[in-house]
Amino acid sequence: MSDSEAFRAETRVWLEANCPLGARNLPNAPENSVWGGRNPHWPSGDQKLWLERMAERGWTVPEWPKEFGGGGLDKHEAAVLAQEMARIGAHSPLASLGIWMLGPALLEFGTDKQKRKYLPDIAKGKVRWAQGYSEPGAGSDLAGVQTRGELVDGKWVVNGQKIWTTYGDKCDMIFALVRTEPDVPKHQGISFLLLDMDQDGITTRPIELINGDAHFCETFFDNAVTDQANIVGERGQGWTVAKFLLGHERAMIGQASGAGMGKPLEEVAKGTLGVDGLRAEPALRQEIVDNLLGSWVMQIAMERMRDQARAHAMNPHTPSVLKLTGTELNYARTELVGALNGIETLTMGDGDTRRWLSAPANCIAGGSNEIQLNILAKRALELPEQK
Amino acid sequence: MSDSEAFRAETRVWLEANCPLGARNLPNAPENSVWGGRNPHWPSGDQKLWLERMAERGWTVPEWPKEFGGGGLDKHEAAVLAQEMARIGAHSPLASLGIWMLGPALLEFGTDKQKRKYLPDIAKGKVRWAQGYSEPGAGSDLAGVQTRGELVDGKWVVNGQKIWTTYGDKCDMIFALVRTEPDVPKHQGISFLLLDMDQDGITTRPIELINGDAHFCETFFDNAVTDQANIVGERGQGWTVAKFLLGHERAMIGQASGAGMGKPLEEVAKGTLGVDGLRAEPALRQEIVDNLLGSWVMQIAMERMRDQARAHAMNPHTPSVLKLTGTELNYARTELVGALNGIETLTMGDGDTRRWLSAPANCIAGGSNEIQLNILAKRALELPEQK
Amino acid sequence: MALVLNDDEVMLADATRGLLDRAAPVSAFRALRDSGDALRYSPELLAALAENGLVAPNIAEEDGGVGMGAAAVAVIVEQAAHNLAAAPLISAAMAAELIGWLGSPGQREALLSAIMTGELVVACALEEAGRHNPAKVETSFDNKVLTGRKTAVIDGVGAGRMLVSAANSDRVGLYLVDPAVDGCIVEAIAAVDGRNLATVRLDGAPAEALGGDDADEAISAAIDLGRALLAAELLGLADHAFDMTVSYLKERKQFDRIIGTYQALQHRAARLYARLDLARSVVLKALRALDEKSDETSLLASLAKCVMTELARDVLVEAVQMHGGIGVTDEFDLGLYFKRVRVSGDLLGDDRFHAERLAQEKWGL
Amino acid sequence: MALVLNDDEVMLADATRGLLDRAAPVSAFRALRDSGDALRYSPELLAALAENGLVAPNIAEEDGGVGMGAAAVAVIVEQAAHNLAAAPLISAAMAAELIGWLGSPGQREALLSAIMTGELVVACALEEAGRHNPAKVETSFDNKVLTGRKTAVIDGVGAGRMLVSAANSDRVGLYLVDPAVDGCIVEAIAAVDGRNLATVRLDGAPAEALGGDDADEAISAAIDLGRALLAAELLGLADHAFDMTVSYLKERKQFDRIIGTYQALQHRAARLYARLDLARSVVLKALRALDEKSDETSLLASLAKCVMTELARDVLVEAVQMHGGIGVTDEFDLGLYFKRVRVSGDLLGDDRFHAERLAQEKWGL
Repeated sequence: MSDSEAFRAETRVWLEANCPLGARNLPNAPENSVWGGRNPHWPSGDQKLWLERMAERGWTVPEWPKEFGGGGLDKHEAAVLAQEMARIGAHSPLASLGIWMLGPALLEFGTDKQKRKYLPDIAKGKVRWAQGYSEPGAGSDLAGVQTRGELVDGKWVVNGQKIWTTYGDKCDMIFALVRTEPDVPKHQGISFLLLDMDQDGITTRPIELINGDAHFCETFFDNAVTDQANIVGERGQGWTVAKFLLGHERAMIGQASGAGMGKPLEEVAKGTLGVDGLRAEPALRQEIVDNLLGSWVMQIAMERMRDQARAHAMNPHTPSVLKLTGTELNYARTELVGALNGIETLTMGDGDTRRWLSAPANCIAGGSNEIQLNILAKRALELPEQK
Repeated sequence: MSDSEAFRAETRVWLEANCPLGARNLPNAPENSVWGGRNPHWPSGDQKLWLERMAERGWTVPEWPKEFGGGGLDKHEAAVLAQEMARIGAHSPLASLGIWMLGPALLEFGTDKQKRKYLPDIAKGKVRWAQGYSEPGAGSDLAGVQTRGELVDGKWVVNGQKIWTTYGDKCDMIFALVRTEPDVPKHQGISFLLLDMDQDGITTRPIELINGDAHFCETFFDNAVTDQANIVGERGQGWTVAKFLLGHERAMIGQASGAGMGKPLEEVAKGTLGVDGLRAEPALRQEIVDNLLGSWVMQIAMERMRDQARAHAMNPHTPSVLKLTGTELNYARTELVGALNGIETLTMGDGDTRRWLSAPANCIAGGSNEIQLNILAKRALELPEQK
Repeated sequence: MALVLNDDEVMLADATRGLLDRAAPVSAFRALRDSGDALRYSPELLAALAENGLVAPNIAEEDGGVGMGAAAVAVIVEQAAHNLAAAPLISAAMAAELIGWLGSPGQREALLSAIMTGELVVACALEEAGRHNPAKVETSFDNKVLTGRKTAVIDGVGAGRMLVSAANSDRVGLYLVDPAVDGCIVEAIAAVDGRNLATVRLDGAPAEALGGDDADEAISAAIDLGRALLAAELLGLADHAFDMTVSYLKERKQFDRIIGTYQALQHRAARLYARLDLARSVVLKALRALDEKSDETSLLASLAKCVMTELARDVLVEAVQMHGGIGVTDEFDLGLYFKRVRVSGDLLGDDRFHAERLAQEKWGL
Repeated sequence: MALVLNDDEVMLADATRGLLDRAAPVSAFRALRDSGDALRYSPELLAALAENGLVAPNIAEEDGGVGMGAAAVAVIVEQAAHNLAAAPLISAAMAAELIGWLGSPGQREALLSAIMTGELVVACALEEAGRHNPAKVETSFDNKVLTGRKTAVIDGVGAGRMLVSAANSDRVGLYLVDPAVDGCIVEAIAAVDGRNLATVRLDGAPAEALGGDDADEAISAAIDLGRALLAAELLGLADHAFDMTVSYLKERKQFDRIIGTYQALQHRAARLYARLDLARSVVLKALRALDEKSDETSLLASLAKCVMTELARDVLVEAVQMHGGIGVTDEFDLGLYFKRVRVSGDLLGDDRFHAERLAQEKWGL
């Protein structure tokens, strides 16, 4: 038995024994996500147990080093773990911007002290992180950060406002882009700071979206403070960290959109109009087929991206391609699901309808699709900019 | 009986008596066009007779004044004439850039002497005119005219080169944009000159296109001369005349593309795959349906444009809309016809295939579709330009 | 008639717009939506519109109406769409069409002037499938009672009367029912766009016939009218959202530039302008055909609904995208149009439904 | 295997490209086209390719071949597409597949090495409809002769042998015919793209069977291979035209600006880049599936052909449009690619054909 086969066998046994039934085969829906944090909400006792057991093994972040709370697995082992989890329908133990965004940034740019301080709590789901990038009115011009940070007596004092802070009202800490050097060109004067949200200087206000959600917040900084040491990367080098993370975010949104939520489109079609009913509506059927074709292509492209990553031969522009394509396909899919479900489900109480109303935001967030096209034109095609 | 009814009755009788059978119900194909000129080619004796009889009545240009060889009809009578011609399938007696392009310009901007000199020969098909606008390398930047004209001893002496001169090698005269004032801003230094092509100073070279046609020429001016009087509009005001004509050309290309050539698409579909065969190919069928929908919309929009013109309530941007939409629909239609006809007809000898290969040029000529979009953005939407 | 608005129509549009801007700004719709009011339209607004002759002006003069045509109704509906004015205009016009066509003198007298004055809302219950399918009529009329289930009934909640299509032996008739009777249960569909929409369960509800037992032609005509009016509504919605977007493009700065200077956005906006210009002809053509009773009326109504459903959807998707983050927030008005366009688009058949109808009936494919 | 070219494949691509750039620049194809040569490919080029082991490298080692897979053939075909290299590569690979699968030891020995050395061109006559329809097999094999008509036969003109699918009772078999015999008339289709394409009339042409009387599976496999190879060809063509266009955008000035600075063109180019990036995965996935004999091979080959046909068409339309007038002149090379993409796209099923196949067979719709 090879090492890999041994690892698979062992993992299978452990998962079977440790993944509670209540953490298996759950729909991929917001209400089933475990976000952890200082005041955690547990969808079920089984899911709490599942997080604790996985965190114990470091398997919430299988590829992070063990010393920082990770599983210390290599890429191949991590893939095996993912396959084995999928096999028994194990739910993701922990949803976390700490895992998806801050963690990779700390691993790349953080000091050893920062890693020890923050990564284990992320891995265990003990601290829930928010992202403070966008500002009101700035939109796509992320680097036009106006929130100011001044160093006063060994502490950063921060004033300003962020927007689109995901679950800002439920998070414990925030990583934020802050302008610390006002007198240099805009990309060079930004620092990447970490702040505790449990202080008077930080308040949040939820923004209601057209889909009825209020997951996003405005976050106000009014003389908020954090220790001088809570800066990731050098002073004024925050844009480098931000760009690194934007790449991650882009690929994430693209893949999540590409993979889709809810029932597969062909199943929705069969369950509503049925095959014969759909054939009586060829125009609708064709749009469905085109969407399925697009999704299959996305799925294959994601497979290739993983293969390329393994071969250290990534096309650096593929994340933009997936973000652009995945979000547009996702919007079209949600719209088609609505057309199939019929008018009685076009209510705010319907999950498919809410997914449809959420979909446009994905084409805007994480660098709007126009920004992705600009990036592809400039970096992949090297087309000149107008002077 | 109203005047209009009387005119219709009278016209019907005259057409029945005078339109030879050989000038009726001809396919709308290049080989059936009568272009006239000093060395005319007659597709048939009947078509020659038909032109002579129509020209005699001024009905090659029904709305031009009688004194310039026109029919002196009002818009309403002209519409009745067109309807009655369509009723018996009468072919257009004369195809002519003189009628479509130069004539309207002379009627608007020409001197009385110019009108008397040139319009009657256009109306009778005695002189065939070419258009000298584009220059090699200038592309969409029509106003970047490099061809120079100098006034020497009461004559314009012209040097330079034009391109895309339709049937340049078969024309008798040319109307051309020429830079006569080199030292002023580019739109202000252009004059609109008329030159006889039967002189040593003008030579032409056909350009072969991907559809196998060589209707377009390069036209070389090497000390070509024309009388000082052969300028339309003021010296340096040629761009005003050109813009007026571009509007005409745009609407013409759009309508011609929208109306299409060859058999209606639904007939091609029925004649090739048949209704059942087409239903077995829903993706192809859907593209055909979409194209038919677009064509029907175009047809209604053209009807409205005529109604608006009658009510003096034209949307000045509609020609750009029709040009853009008509040429794209036409390309898609020709492509679909090819898909229906099957691979054995994908030869240069096939009319449908040649139409497909001609279609991309329509999206480029007469102001490329990008130029139309720029025009709509700037003039219809008044979006700002980057400083 | 020519495909140009005539002077009367232009005046009607201006008058309607003037009234609505005073009496029904978008903020009024938003307040009504947030109030959770079950009726979802404003009786005061309905009364004000009626007072100005703007409710069901298609009622014939011999029935005491204004005797204007479909085009006039559409002018009003289009203006109302700009403001998301909450009033039962389309249902009134459709009901007037059905009653005018099929009603006995007594029925016409009892119903039409009450519709016109806004005292009575009559809803048309013609649909049975969640996804539009006019061929489906399984509700039956037997022994003078109706049994079945209707859906997507516009302005069904709180309606004073309902016109219900139902099968009587092998024919389809139209039946007038009072929703207050036993055996008629009206339930609201909480449509995302805040429109009054209902399902109706008929469980032996007593009803009287309008006309004989073959109402197919009148029902088709009313559906044609409804489709053309919804197309006009979609045109108003799309125009409004497009104008908002073009204004935004002229104001909003990103990277120190007015975003309207970005050529990619310019071309996308220009393409929408082109499609709106073309679509306007199509909507007017359908309305003229309705008023002239042309042979192609029904196909043209389908064309108008087809073109406008697709176009309005595309306009709103582009509008939201070009607005960026603000476009997906509830406090910004654009989202209201986004949702309304969706429901108006799906009512009486979306673009896909009509494209296929035309494929078969216009082109024989 | 991973969806990344391995080192061998990269080397094969480089070697092929090197050979073709020397031996078969686009100008060579143009000269051949203008010469009116009936064969439409160059025997010298075929010989040169064969000498380098680049013709039908999918012939198995036990048959004396190189024993490489579909992916290797596709690497060569894709490179050939860049140069419009005039050589019968796809027909050779398809014939090799059929003969390797069905042929007796004697047939394999007689045919395969001759194909590999370029001495013998064997065309596959599997189509009977002008628009691809693999289900149509009306040609019959009866009393040892073939009767029927085949079309869209790639490299049929001048072929030394032909493999013809034909019905024998209610089964489909594959038959080897010598086009020189009486009763076999090969006529050129003067395809716009200058490709060797033919119709074949069979009027009692004597033929011998390859394998038994049920060749369905082998024919399907050969068609899958052909589709994947045509997808690779289309990828090469589209890449080439796209690169030409991006270069042109960087050079060409209009209104005193490099046109590549216009954002509308930038975004259109970027969208094509994105689609090409995605499509590349799909083509490779189909080839890997062929080589791994995956259950989804046939559907993946359809997906690749579907995606590449539509994309290559769109790339070429955009390429011509962005080039402006020069793009529609015959002397500029772009038109050659425009025409080639059309014919490659239609052979063995265009995007519409394959989309419907997948709708039914992949998703059960």
